Amino acid sequence: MSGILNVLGIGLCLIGAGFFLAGTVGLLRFPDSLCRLHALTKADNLGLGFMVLGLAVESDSLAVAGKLALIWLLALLAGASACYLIARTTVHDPGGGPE
Amino acid sequence: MVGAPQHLPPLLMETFHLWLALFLLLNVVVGMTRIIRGPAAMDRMMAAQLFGTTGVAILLVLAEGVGAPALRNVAMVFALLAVLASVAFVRLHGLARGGERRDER
Amino acid sequence: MIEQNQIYGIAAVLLFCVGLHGVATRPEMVRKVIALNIMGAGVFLFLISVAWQGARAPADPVPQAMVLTGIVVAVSASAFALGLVRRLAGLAEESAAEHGESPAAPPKEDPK
Amino acid sequence: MIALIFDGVLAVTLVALAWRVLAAPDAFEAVVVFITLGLLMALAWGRLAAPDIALAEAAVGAGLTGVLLLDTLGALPHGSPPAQAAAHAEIRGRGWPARVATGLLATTLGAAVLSLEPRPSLLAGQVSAHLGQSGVSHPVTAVLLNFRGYDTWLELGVLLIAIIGVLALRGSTRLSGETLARPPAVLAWLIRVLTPLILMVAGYLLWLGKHAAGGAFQAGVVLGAAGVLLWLAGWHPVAREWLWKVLWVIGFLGFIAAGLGQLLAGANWLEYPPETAATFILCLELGAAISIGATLAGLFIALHFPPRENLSGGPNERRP
Repeated sequence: MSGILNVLGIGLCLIGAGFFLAGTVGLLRFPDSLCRLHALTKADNLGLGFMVLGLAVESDSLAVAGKLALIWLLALLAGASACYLIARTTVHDPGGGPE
Repeated sequence: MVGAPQHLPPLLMETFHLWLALFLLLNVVVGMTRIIRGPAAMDRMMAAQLFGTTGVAILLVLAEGVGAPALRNVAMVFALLAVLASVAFVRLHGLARGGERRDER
Repeated sequence: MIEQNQIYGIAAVLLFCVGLHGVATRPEMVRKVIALNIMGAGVFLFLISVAWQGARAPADPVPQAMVLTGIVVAVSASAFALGLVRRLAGLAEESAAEHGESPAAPPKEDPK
Repeated sequence: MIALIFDGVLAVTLVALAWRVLAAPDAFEAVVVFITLGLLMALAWGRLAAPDIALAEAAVGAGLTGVLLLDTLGALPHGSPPAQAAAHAEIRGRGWPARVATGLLATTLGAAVLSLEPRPSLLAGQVSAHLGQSGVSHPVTAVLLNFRGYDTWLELGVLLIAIIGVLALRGSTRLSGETLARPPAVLAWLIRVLTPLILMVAGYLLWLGKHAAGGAFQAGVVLGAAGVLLWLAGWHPVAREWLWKVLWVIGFLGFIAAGLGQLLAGANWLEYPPETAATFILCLELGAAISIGATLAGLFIALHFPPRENLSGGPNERRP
């Protein structure tokens, strides 16, 4: 039973790692800033989400799982708002700097 | 190995978590080239924001892997304050250069 | 075989030296403040690499307490240093304005 | 083995990032790389079994210091690119002696570090021997608040000197002055959600310090970051000038009060009786955390110097 949970946890962590890899590839390969922003927020949040899920399955503890979920929610909140705010500076100020 | 009745051996799990942490760390290392190349300030800030998420993941993986639950609290503080740099960037971007406000919209 | 804490000990030495090099050679004041912070990080890392007592044991609490104090002192000292940098830039701008030069010129950097 | 590989990669990355921070031609890039360096430093503290420091670094290295630097960059006039390029060329020309000296120093120090014999620390043994009388069960907190209470007391004094110094540079003891425009709706909402959470986490860390990694310093820096975040969201501490000053000194004065009280009771300065040590430590920690938080936030706010009247033609403040 626990062995199955361990394997399930490892699998979920690996899926998460895949999303992080996709995010890094996107960060390096996508042509322009807004494009990168759009793709990366999703890749990173999903990556962290799967990883948190995998670690929660492995941990066998409800308290740890709860804390992990809280951390994921915080990261989600921070990531989404930060990317929105950063994108907003570009939309309003295409030069990205002082005139 | 799938469906093994017991826990997987702890050493195997620890090794797996350390490899996973190393993989995530290498993601940050490779991603650093975006901060170095830029070109706009926004690209750099965004990359740093995303490394924050990766850092949270590394800390959580290490916490599980080497049995250091205190690192989860570190990850929590990171997740909580990850917006600080981005908010500062947005709010102070071009501010006070000659005393001019740019964020009045 | 190299120990885990020795790896960080070497990194600490290199951080300290890189920071020192930066303090000595970078002309901009803000960069010097950052370089001082890197030197500090090197010292902290060295103290903790000495405090290490094996992967399973908690590190020696005394150096940990010193570094904890040091981190907070370092950030407040950096804030003060940045205050000096800002004041210096403000004074340079004032004197440039008095002499009718463009205030956008770099304040004190031109080494000639 | 894999542990050593991870540590090796992390250590090399730390040094490479530090190098890049100082070599980067663009100052903004340098600050962003420095923020990432803070993030990786926190990982190193975690690997070295020092979670207390990792907690503080998470709030300071990756948060407060980066914000202070970003803020200063925004406030400074920028040198024109040709002038910067000239300065760089000049530096490159005279770089070799400095490089050789740094290389020699690094080699010497590196050899010294490698020759250090691992030996059990006498102090660590003393700390664990007396932990039972300290009032807390977490050794780092015991050292900070009990065995070496002096250090923490005077550290609060250093913070006080820093804020006095910045206020002197500012030319005013009032924090009011520059204010930011109203924040965009998303930011205002974010701050409303985050602030109570941050305060909660600060309280949690303070409570945690009794028996695990956490305590006044970590709670204090998290509080400081919360203050900075609030200010960035357009919160103006104008009407509460006196309150700031009370918060700055409360930790320092708390230690003095505790020390004097114990002197009058016939004990030594900052020596607590074992049976009430837990209460002493909790009160002092609360004061220290509040003072650290208020001072760090106050330093950030005070660094926004008001425009000086004698600066001819300087544009005035525009209030939202």
